[in-house]
Amino acid sequence: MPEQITQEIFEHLVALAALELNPDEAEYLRGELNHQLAAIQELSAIPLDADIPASLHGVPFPVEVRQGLRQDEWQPYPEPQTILKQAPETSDGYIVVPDIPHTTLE
Amino acid sequence: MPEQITQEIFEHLVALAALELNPDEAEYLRGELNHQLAAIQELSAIPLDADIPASLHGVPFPVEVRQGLRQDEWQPYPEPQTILKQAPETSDGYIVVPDIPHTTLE
Amino acid sequence: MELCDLSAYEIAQHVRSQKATAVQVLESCLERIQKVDGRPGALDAGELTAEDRLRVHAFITLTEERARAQAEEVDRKVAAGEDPGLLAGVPVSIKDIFCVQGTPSTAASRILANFVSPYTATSVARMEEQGALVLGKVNLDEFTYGSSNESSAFQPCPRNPWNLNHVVGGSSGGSAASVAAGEVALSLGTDTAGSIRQPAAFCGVVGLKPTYGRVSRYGLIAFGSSLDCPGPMARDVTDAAMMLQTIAGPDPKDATSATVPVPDYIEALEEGVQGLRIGLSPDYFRIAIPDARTGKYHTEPVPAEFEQAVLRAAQVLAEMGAEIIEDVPMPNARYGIPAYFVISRVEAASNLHRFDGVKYGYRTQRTPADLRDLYRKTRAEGFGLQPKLRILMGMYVSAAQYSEQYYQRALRVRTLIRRDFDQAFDPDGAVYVDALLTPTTPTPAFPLEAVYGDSVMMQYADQLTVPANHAGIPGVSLPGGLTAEGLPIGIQLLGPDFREDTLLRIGRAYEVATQDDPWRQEEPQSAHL
Amino acid sequence: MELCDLSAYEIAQHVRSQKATAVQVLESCLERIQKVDGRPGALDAGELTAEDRLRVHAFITLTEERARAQAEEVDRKVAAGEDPGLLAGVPVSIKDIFCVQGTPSTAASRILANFVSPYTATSVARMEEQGALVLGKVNLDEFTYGSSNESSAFQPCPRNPWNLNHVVGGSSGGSAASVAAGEVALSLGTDTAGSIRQPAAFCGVVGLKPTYGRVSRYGLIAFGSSLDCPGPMARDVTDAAMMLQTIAGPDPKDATSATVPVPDYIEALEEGVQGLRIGLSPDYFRIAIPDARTGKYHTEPVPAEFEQAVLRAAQVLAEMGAEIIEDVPMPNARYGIPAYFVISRVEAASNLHRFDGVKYGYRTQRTPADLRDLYRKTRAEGFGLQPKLRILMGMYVSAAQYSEQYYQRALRVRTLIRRDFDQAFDPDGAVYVDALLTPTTPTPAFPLEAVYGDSVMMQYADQLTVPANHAGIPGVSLPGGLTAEGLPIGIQLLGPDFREDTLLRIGRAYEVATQDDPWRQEEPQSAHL
Repeated sequence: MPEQITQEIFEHLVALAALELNPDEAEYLRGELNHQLAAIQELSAIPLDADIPASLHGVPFPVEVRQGLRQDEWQPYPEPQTILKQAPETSDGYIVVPDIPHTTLE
Repeated sequence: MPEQITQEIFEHLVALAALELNPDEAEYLRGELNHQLAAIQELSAIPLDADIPASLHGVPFPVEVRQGLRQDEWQPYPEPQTILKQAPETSDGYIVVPDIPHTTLE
Repeated sequence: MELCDLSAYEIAQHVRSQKATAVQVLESCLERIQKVDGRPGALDAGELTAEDRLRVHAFITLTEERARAQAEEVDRKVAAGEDPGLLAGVPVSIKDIFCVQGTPSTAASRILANFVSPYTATSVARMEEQGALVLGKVNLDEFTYGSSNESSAFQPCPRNPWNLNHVVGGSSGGSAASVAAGEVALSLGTDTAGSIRQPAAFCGVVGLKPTYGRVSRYGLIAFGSSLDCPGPMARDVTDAAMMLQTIAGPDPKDATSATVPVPDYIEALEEGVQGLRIGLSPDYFRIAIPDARTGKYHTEPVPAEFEQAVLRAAQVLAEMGAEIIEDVPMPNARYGIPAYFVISRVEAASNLHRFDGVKYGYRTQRTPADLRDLYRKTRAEGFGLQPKLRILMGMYVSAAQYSEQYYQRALRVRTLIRRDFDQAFDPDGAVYVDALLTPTTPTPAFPLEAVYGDSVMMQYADQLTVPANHAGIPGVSLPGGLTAEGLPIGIQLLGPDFREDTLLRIGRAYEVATQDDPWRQEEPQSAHL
Repeated sequence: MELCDLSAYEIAQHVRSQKATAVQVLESCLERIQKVDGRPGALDAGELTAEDRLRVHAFITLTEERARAQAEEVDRKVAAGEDPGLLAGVPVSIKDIFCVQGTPSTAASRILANFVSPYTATSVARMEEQGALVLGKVNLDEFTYGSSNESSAFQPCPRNPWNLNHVVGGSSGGSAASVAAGEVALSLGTDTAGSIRQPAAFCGVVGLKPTYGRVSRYGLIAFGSSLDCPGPMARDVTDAAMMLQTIAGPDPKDATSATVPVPDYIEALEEGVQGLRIGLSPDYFRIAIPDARTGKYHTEPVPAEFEQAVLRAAQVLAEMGAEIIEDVPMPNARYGIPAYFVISRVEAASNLHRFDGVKYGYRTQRTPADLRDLYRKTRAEGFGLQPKLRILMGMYVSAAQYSEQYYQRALRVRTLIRRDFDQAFDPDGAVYVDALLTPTTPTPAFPLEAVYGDSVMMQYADQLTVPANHAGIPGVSLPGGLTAEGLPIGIQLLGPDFREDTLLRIGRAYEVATQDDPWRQEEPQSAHL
């Protein structure tokens, strides 16, 4: 079974995933990814008629058992501080983050 | 590593040892015997000068630390019944066994 | 027998009839926890000690004060002649993937270790409204990603009450362990591929995965949004029914919760199985296992002890009047794991993008160069290996150039898996059954460390449970015996959408018929501590 | 701390000064046994239960009445102002390979299961004369043939008090476990290839193999008559010294017991190590392991944790004034196991011929054709696999046509092994040392079932201990730390003939210097039951 996830693809994935990995983690994870891809090769061998649709979930969800969407209404939250105080860093009710990478328009 | 203890040698050993083995036991024991013989092949490779004697035990046992042998004297045992009653079968103070294989002399 | 060993049904009766107070029940449970649970799961817990190896370690957070206030309120209501609720005085634990206001809600991950939820999950709120005492949050695989609880960032991880050297299963492992060890009568778990049923089987308790949409997911930290189901774990079927009664039904806060009416599960329990058609499928008596490196599959029968436990259950049910239908074809069941490897990872990767060190949870202590670097460092430090693996896998199989080959294809395979059930449960179909009877798992609880690290073999622990998640149908795992080594065997019932009542009724009949079986008299190892 | 956790030295002081009665000590021990020991080893014991896996199972036979009568006699003597003896009120266990009058003396074999000894071994009698309370007979490998206790015909076999899922070592495994778990203060073991020192190391206690001839073998059921040594197992060096003091010295009933005077071991204990020369040998920091099938050897270093424990001990002793001599050559140590495979099997086969179903012990219940058939059937049913294996091997390697190649050669290799020690301990030699300091074992206690069945690998557990048996010299294993997993590490001291006093003195100095080490504060897992 050839490796499907090469070092190059792997590094690209890690960047997209917003992760940083140490070498041990990277080796284990790339190994397991290839291992898992080997295990799912079976999918491509399953005979699928062209008319088999995709199921986003298993249970049919007809309109009669749906609640319908709520009205898009503003509701006050009684204690915004309990939410805000979960943030690692705040200032005057604003959440603080480091510089956002940006390009200044000429 | 060839098997040193063949089925034939093994059966001879079992008879000498006054044992009977079921097939599972026999297979395990013959396997382990060959395994152990492989592990002791090293002995034959140990360089041994001709003047190296055999040691029947490790500690020298010079006459000055020996007790000497006891006198060969008859001593009465106070409760011979406690010994005799360990025997699986007795009769009138004699230990009973099945027929002893024998050849009647002409 | 101590109060904590009574069933939820008995406890509620005792409390309501003032044979015991809710506070006494609470004290009994706290004493049991004190005796068998050992130190709670924690970050950076150091080496396992000799004592650690002899404890169950179900809990991450004990919420004794919350439970005590509730117990006093229940006792007050009883004294005042008010209705104390269906679960009056019943001690419960909550898998730490649910938010409970004012308590740490960690998902067993470093990235949420400091998160104190500002709101309560609907299912927890409903239990508390009915008088349940929430004793605390119990351990799980990190973000539910595992089948053994070993991946939790909070160590020591739970140990199986039946053999403290074996895993509890997962991901609802702390739930199963806390119920099996008599620390609580009920626990709220979640099932995405078998995460309620597999640990229930491993720990010898009842675990019910409801139909998708039967129980609100509001307040559940999401893993696979199209698969996740909250559900009850209990020591018997009646207790599971009582708990489902409490948590089932539509919730305005979860648009995917269905408005299907909730029947009276308890009333239906004793109706027996006369006339029910119960199916056995050869496709659930064998498992396909991939070779570690080539990906080639070989097929193995489930262990003889497991097959015998299921066949014995079938015989017992037949003697009670059920009709046993053999050879129900479920040819697509074996695709459950490969399809799950794709679908669940895509959903997991999507759900995990929200954890970034900005709004809540862990933030790196190193100084980041910029916001993107903050994300990377925070996620690198905050996530364990299993979330990282799922993020990477999910991104790969849903990438534009691979999506057709993997994700789209897996969703179509899901349709095949669903069709197997639709055909089996179709009253006008060739083989109509009311329920399928199967083993829950292909093995008993494995020894700790025996499988951990091999993400493929770990996933295969879910092979017999995951089809129900793809299909959305309900399933229940029941204790079905003990192996020669004394480890629990689980048997599973699968049924049509929203027919949890049928499964519970069959389960109850099986319980009644086997109540004198010698294995039912055995106690878990934790009872000997 | 309970009475049963006190040292033998403290107990004897308490009893003599009437701070506690011997009966109180006995009660404390019985309570501990009740709590941690579980069901005693028995024939045909059935499957292990969940509870069994949480118990130590050191004992085969409890002799509570014998111990109670003795305790009352000790208390009477104390009250009457008579000398109650050196071991007044000290609870002891006896490896069930010693005969004790009126008690089952089984050798952990079916073939002796019903044997009630009509006489008492000299070492046991000497301990009782000094006021010891014999609480019972403890488990071992069948006829002492093993290094794990798993081969006992009396199951459940003992489980390691430090980790109940690991072996106790062997063959004096019940002895080590009973001392480590605080069931008794002292135990009488035997050492043929390491059978005192290896389980002592595995269970974190002190185990002393005396010089061959130092302690009478009268009443010991023989294994390897040129190798067997009875000796003490204890929780500290002082206790081991007290016990050796009691049992050492010539015995008219054992012609091989030497008339060398017995020094005052206790007095010498606190003399320190100033000026002593203590050797380290590279040949004891590596082990040779044969490939399972080819017999080819490869050499491996002992685990780093073991090397570090020994080097730390050397450093501690150097700081106390000992001189550490590195690179003591012991080139023939590695031949210890192959030579032992031959010598011990020849002696074992010879010693086992007496068990025949005629005079005592088991006799087949089947009807034999004749006397020879009685022997065969009795031995086939009465012996377990390990005795059978040793009989067959012993007969093979001593057969006329192979004897030169195997047995005679092994006896000459033994001479080489002895010469290594003679040279190391020669005051006029190139490297003169008073003692060698080594690891006791090449691994910590292995998990139950991990090695059992592989008779070669099991034998290699004795690689670092067996040279002393070939040479006849004394050796002691001391607790020297815990692995990261919490399993005990043993360090070994080897010395010249009859210089147990030197070994005990070094051991005591090491104890004093390390008494505040964190690992010394750890309790075994059994303390948490």
